[in-house]
Amino acid sequence: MLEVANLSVAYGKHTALRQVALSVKPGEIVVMLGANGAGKSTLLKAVAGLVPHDGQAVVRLSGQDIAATPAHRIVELGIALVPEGRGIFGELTVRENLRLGAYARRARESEAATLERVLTLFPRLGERLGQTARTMSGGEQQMVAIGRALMSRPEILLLDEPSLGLSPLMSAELFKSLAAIRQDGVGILLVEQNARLSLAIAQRGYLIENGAIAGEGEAGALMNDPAVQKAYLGMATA
Amino acid sequence: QDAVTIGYAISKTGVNAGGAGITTIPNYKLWVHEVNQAGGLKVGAKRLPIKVVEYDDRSSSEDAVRAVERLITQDKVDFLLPPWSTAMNLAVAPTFHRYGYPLLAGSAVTERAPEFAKRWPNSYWLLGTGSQYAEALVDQLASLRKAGKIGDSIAMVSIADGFGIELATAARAAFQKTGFKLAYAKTYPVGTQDLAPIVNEAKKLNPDVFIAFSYPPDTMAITDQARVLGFNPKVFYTGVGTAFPLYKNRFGANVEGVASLGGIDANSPAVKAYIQRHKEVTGAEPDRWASLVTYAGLQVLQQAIEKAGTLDRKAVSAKIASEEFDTILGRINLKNHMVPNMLTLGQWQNGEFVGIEPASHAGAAKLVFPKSAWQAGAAAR
Amino acid sequence: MFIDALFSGITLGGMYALVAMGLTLQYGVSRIMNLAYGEFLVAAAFCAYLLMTGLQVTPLWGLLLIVPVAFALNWLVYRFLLTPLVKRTRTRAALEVDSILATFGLLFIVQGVMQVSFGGNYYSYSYLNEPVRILDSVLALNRLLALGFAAVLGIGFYLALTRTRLGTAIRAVAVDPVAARLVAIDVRWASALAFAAGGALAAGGGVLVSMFLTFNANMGVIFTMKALIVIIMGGVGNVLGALVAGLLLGLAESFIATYVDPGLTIAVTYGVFLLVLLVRPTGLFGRAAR
Amino acid sequence: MNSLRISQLRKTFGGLTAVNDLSFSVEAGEIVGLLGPNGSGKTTVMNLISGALAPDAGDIELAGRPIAGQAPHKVAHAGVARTFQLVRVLADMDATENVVAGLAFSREPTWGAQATARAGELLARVGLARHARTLAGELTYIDQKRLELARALALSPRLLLLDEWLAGLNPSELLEGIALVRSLKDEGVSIILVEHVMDAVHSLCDRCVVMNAGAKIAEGTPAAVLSDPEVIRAYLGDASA
Amino acid sequence: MNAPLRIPLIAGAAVLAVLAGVPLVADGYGLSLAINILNYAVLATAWAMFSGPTRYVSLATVAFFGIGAYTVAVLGEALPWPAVLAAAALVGLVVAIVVGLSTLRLAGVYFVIFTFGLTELIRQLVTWYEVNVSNSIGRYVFLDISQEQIYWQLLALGAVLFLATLLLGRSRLGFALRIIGADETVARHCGIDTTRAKVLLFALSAVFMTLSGAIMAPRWTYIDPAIAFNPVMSFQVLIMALLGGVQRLYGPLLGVIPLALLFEYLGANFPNHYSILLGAVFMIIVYLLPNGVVGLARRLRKADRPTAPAAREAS
Ligand SMILES: Nc1ncnc2c1ncn2[C@@H]1O[C@H](COP(=O)(O)OP(=O)(O)OP(=O)(O)O)[C@@H](O)[C@H]1O
Ligand SMILES: Nc1ncnc2c1ncn2[C@@H]1O[C@H](COP(=O)(O)OP(=O)(O)OP(=O)(O)O)[C@@H](O)[C@H]1O
Ligand SMILES: [Mg+2]
Ligand SMILES: [Mg+2]
Repeated sequence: MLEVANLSVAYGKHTALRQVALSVKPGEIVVMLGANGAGKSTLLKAVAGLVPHDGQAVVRLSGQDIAATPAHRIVELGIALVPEGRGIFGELTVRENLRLGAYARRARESEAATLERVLTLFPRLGERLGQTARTMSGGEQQMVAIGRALMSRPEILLLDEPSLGLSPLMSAELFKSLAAIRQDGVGILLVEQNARLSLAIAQRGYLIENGAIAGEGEAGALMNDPAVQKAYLGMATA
Repeated sequence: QDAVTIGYAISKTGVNAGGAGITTIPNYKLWVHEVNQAGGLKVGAKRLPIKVVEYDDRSSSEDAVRAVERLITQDKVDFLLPPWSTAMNLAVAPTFHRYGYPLLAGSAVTERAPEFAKRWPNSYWLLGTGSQYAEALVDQLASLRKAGKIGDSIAMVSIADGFGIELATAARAAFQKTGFKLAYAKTYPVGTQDLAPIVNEAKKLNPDVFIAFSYPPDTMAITDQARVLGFNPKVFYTGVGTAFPLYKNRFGANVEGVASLGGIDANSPAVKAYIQRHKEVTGAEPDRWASLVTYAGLQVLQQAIEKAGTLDRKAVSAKIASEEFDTILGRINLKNHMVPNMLTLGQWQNGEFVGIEPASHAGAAKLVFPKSAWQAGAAAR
Repeated sequence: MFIDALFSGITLGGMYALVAMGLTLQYGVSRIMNLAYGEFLVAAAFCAYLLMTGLQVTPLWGLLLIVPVAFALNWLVYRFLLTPLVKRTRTRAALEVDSILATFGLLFIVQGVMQVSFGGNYYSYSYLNEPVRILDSVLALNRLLALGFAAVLGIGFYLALTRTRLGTAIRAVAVDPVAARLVAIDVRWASALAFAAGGALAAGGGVLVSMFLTFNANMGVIFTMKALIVIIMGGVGNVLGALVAGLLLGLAESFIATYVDPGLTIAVTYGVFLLVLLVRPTGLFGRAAR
Repeated sequence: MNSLRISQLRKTFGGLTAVNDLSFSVEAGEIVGLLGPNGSGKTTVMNLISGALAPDAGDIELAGRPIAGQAPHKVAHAGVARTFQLVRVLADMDATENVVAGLAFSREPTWGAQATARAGELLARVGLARHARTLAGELTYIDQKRLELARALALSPRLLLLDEWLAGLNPSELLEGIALVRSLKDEGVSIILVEHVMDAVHSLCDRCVVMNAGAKIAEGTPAAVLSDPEVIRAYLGDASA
Repeated sequence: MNAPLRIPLIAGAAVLAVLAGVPLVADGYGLSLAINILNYAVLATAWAMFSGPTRYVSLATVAFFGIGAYTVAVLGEALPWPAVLAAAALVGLVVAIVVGLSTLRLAGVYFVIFTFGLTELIRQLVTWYEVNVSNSIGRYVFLDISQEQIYWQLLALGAVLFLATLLLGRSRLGFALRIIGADETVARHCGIDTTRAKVLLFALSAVFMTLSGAIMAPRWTYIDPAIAFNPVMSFQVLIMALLGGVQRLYGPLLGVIPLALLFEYLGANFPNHYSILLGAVFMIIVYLLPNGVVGLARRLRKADRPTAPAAREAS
C-alpha cells in the first residue's frame, strides 16, 4: 500500500506539486488524469525518489516511511517506475536491460519466471533479446521500459503514459495484462492520456490540476462525471 | 652589497627533469653550499655569501626565456647559471647575451659551438661538440681494428633527438673516414618503451661493436635487453645514463667494460674529493660526465669573480675569456670557448667509470677489451 | 625474426593494455576522465621500488600490499574529491569538463609530492629480468609476467563486466546514471567501485612495469596518454577492447621496428590509432555514439 | 508539383529488413497516414526520406527531383521538414532560438530581428507564445513536441514528416493538434503522418499506407484500410475494431 | 545589429590602444610575461572559437602552433617576414582542412583523442623527416625580430581574432555551430551543412593558432619537434579556456589571465613546491567555481541586482 501526503515539489521558483495526497492499495489500479504540465510526471518521479520534494512530505510504502529514501532503495522496497521518455539503457542489449530490471534483491530469485511472463506479454522482445536497445523502434523501446519495470517484481508500479507509441493492438494487450498484474496484488498508479481505456481497467482515479489534486473518485463515477468526460474523454465532441 | 645573488632557471618538472636532477641541480646545490661554508665568494677584500634565486622552467623554452628575464630584470641577479640541455641553453643564450651575462653551458653538446661562441662572445660550450665524442670512440675502435681485435662491422642506434642525431651524424662521418662499415644504423623516437626489436636485430648481425647514443631510460632498457638476449659484442657502448650511479646500482658487476661518453680521471685527488663531497652534501654520487663539467664551470665562474675582484660582469667576463682556472678537470682555459683536452670516452672498470680518451689526458686508462660477457642472474643491485 | 617480432610485439602490447585497463574502468564506467591516472601509476612504481630496495619485498609480494591500498585510496579520492562534482553536474558533458579540470589539479599534486620526495631523478631496479626461451625466441621474464597479468585481468574484467549481474549494473551506470537508479542500482557506490577498481589496476600496472621500465616523477603523463590512446582505440569502457588495442599497437610497433625502421614506431602507433578511428569512429569495440 | 514518390525502397539492418520494397506517393496538399505495428518500419521510412539514413535500394523523388541518399541538409533545402519520434529539442536554448534554428538555414533564410519576429508567430501558432523565453529543456514533453513542430514549420516545408506527433495528447489537446495539422494542409503542405491514435488518423488522413514487417500490406482511405481484416489482425486487434 | 556592435568596438579599440603601449613601459620580464599571456589569450580564444559552440574539444592546438613555429624555422631566413607568416597560415589552413575533413565522423572523446593522436603523428613525422632527410633535428632561428615586435604582432593578431569572434558570435555561422554543439542531427535536419560549417570554423581557428606559433618562434633560438609540438600546450590551452568559460567571447581571457599569473606567481615564489600548490589552488578553483570564471561573473552580476527579473539571460 502506497500512501502519500503533503507532497510538494518545486523546480527552482516554479512549484510543480502542491501538498498532494493520494493512496494506492494493493491490487488496485489508480489513474491520474491531468492536463499537459499539470505535474503528473513530477508526482511519479517524486514518489520514486528521482526529484527531491520540500521535506515536509509523508510517503509510506506498506507503512514504512520512504520520504527520504534514495531512489535505488525505493526500488528495492518495491516501487518501480516506467518513466516518461523511457529511460532505457540504450547501449545495452534488450536482454541486459531486462536482467537489470531484476537487479533488486527482491526480484532476483524469481528472475527467470518473471522474464518468461514479460516475454509472453511482449513476444517482440523475445525475438530481439540480443539487439542494442537504442536501435529498437519507438514502440519496442517502450516495451523494454515496461518489461524492465515488471522485472523488479514491484508491489507498486508507477506507469507514466505506458501506451505512448504502442500500436492499438499492443496497448490493448498491455491494458489487459495490467489488469492481470493487479490480480497478483500489485498496486498500479497509472498516468495515461487514453482515459477511456485506463478508466475501464481502473478502480479509482484522481484529477490533478496545476500541481494540486482537484478531484478523486471511483473509476465508474469519474467516467460518468461530465467535467471529466469533457476534459479527458473527449465526449463533448465525440 | 652584502651578498652575491646567483640565479638560475632549471627543469625541476617536465621531460628534462630527469637529466637536470642528476647532472645540474645537485652541483648547483653543492657549489653554493661549499662557497657559503667557506664564508662566501671572495670579491675583492670581502667575502660575500651567495643568495640563490631559482625557478622551474618546466622544461619549456618559453618558460625558460621568461624566467631568465625575470631573474635579470626583477631579481637583478649578479650572475646566472645555465639551464639543462642543449635546447634550453640555446633558447636562453640570446637573453644572456643581450643583458651581458656570461653563459657557461655545462650540459649542451652542439656541433655549432664555435659558431655560437662567435655569435654570443660570452657563451662557453663546455661539453664540446658531438664530433669530439664520436671521434674519440672511432679512434679507439680504429686502433682495436689495427691490432686485429675487431672487424669492420658496427651496429649503431641513436635516439631521434638533437643529441642522438648529432652524435650519430658525427660518428657516421668518422666511420666513413676510417673505413668502418655500419651493418646496422637506425634511430628510434623519444619515448620508445620497448627496445627489444632493435637489440634483437643488432644481435642477429653479430657485430663486434654495438653503439647506442641513447637517453637514460633507453640506456637501461638496451642494457637489460642485451643481457637477457645474451648479446655480447666485444665493445658495448651506450649513451647518456651509462655514467650515472644509477647504472651501476642497477646492473652491479655487469657494468664492467661498458663504455660511454665522459669518464673521470680516477687518480685525481681533486676528482675523488669532489665525488666524496657531492655524496656528502647531496646524498648521491655525481654522474661521471656532465656533472664534473658542470661543476668545473661553476669553479670557473667563482675564480673569474675572485680574479676580477668585482661583481662587474664585464670584468668577470674578460677574466673568463683570458685566464687559466684550477678545476676538477685540471688547469684549464676557455680560450676556445670549450674545455680543452676533456675526457670524452670512458668505460666502467673495477666499479669506476674511468676516462679512456683522449689518451693524452692525465689519468686516462687503457680500454679493457673485450667486454666480458653478461653474467646471468647477476646481483640485482 | 618473425617469431621475435611477434613475441616482443605481444609483450609490449600486453604492457600497453595493462597500463590502459584501469583508465577504461575509470573513464568508461565512472565517467571520470582521470588526467592524474598516470601519476597514480608511477606512484605505485615508486612504492614497488621502495619496497624492493628498502625492505627487500619483491614486487610480486608488493602487489598484495600496493593494490589493496590503491583501491582504498582511489575509493577515497572518488568519495571525497569527485562525488561533489558528480553531484553538482547535471549532464555528462559537464561532468567530463569538471573531472578533467579537477584531476588536472590532482595530477599536479601527486606529481609534486613525488617530485619533493624523489626529485626529478630516474629510478630503476632489476627484478625477474631473466631470459625465457619460447620457440627460439628469448624474452624477459618480467615482461612476460606483465603480459600474463594483462591477459588474465583483461579477460577477467571483460567477463565480469559482461557476464555478471554486478558487471552489467556497472556498465548500466555508465550508460545512464539516472535510469540506473530506477533498477535499484546504487549509482554512487557502483561508480566508486569502478573508479577504485580502475585505480587498483593502475597501481598493479605501475608495480609490474617498474620491474623493467626506468621511471621518474615526471613520467605519469606519458602513461596517461598511452592509456588514453589504447582505451579510445579499443572503445570506451570495453576492457577486452583495451587488451586487443594494446596488443595491436604493440605488434605494429615491433613489426615496424623489425622490418621497416624503428624510427617510425611511434608514428605508426599513432597512424594505426588514427586509421582505426577513421574506419570505426567509436573504436574497435565501441558502440556509443555521442 | 509538391508530390513525393517512393518506389521500391529498401533498408536492412544487419539481417533485418526494416523496409522491404516499399512504394507509395503523396500528392500536393495531401495527408497520408503511415500505419503499422511497432517495429514495422515507419520511422525508418521517415529517416530514409529525410536523409537521416541512406536506402539500400529504391528511389525517392520530391517534386520530380531525386533525393534518396542525399545529405539531410540538402533534403531539408529541397523542402522536407520533420519531427522526431523521441523529441529532440535544443535543450540549452530558449524556444525562440529553437525556432530561429529552423528559420536561419532554410531555403530562404531569415535572420536577425525579422527571424525573431517570425519565430514569435510560429510559437504562437503552436500555442507556445508564453514560453518564448523558456529554455527548451524545461518545457514539458508535450510542449517540446509543439516546439519541434514550430521548428519544422520554420523551414517552410513542402513536405512535413510527423512521427507520432499527436501521441500523448489528451482529448482536448488532441483536438487542438488535429486542427493545427489540418491548417497546415490547407496551406498546401503535404504531410506524412505516423500515428497510433486512430481518432487522429480518421479525421486527418486522406489516404493511409499500412506496413507490416517493412512491407506494405494495405493502402486506401482510412475507413477502407482500417476495416481491412489483415490490418485488423496485424495492427488494430479485435478489441478496437 | 549595428548599435550593439558599436560599444564593444569602441571599448575594444580603447583597450587595444592601452595594450599597445605596454612595451614602452614594461621591462624585459614584464614584456615577456605580457607576450606569454597574449599568446595564450590568442590560442585559448581561437580554441574556443571552434570548440566552444560545437563542443568538439580539440587537442590539436599545438599541432597548428607547432606548424607555425616550424614554418618559421624552415623559411624564416629565406623569405621576407610577411611572406613567412603567409606561408605559415597557408600550411596551417591546408592541414586544418585535411584534419577537419578526416574527423567528421568522430564525436565526443573520440574526437578529442584523435586530435591528440594526430598532433603526435605530425610531430613524429616531422622528426622522422628531419632525421632521415635533413640529417639534423633541431633548427636554428636567427631572425632580427625584437621582443617588442613580437608583442605588437601578437596584439594585432589578437585584435583581429577578437573582431572575428565577435562577428562570428552574431552571425548565422556562429549560430549554426551552437546548434551543432547542441544536437548535430537536428542541425542537419534544419538545413545546416554541418560539414562545411565545422571545417570552415576549424580551419579559421587553426589559422590563428598557426600564426601565433609563427610569431612566437623567433623568441627561441632553437626549435625542434619536441619544443614546437609539446602537447602540454594543448592541454594548457584547453584548461585555461574551460576554466574561463567558453560560451562567451571574453570567457577564455578570464581563464588565461588569472591562470597565467597564477602559474607565474607560484613558479616564482615556490619553485620547489610549485606543482603541489598549483594543483591545490587549481582544485579549489574548480570546486568554488562550478561554471568557470564566466559563471562567477554572472553570479556576481545577479547578486548585484536582486530585483532584476528572474528571466533567464537570452544568450
Ligand atoms: N526539470 C524541470 N525544470 C523546470 N521545470 C520543470 C522541469 N520538469 C518539469 N517542469 C515543470 O513542472 C510542471 C509539471 O511538469 P510535469 O512534467 O510533471 O507535467 P505532466 O503533468 O507530466 O505533463 P505532460 O502531460 O506534458 O507530461 C510543468 O510546468 C513543467 O514545465
Ligand atoms: N539501427 C538499427 N539496427 C538494427 N535494427 C534496427 C535499427 N533501426 C531500426 N531497427 C529495427 O528495424 C525495425 C523497424 O524500426 P522502425 O523504427 O522503423 O519501426 P516503427 O515502425 O517506427 O515502429 P514504432 O511504431 O514502434 O515506432 C524495428 O524492428 C527496429 O528494431
Ligand atoms: Mg508527463
Ligand atoms: Mg517509429
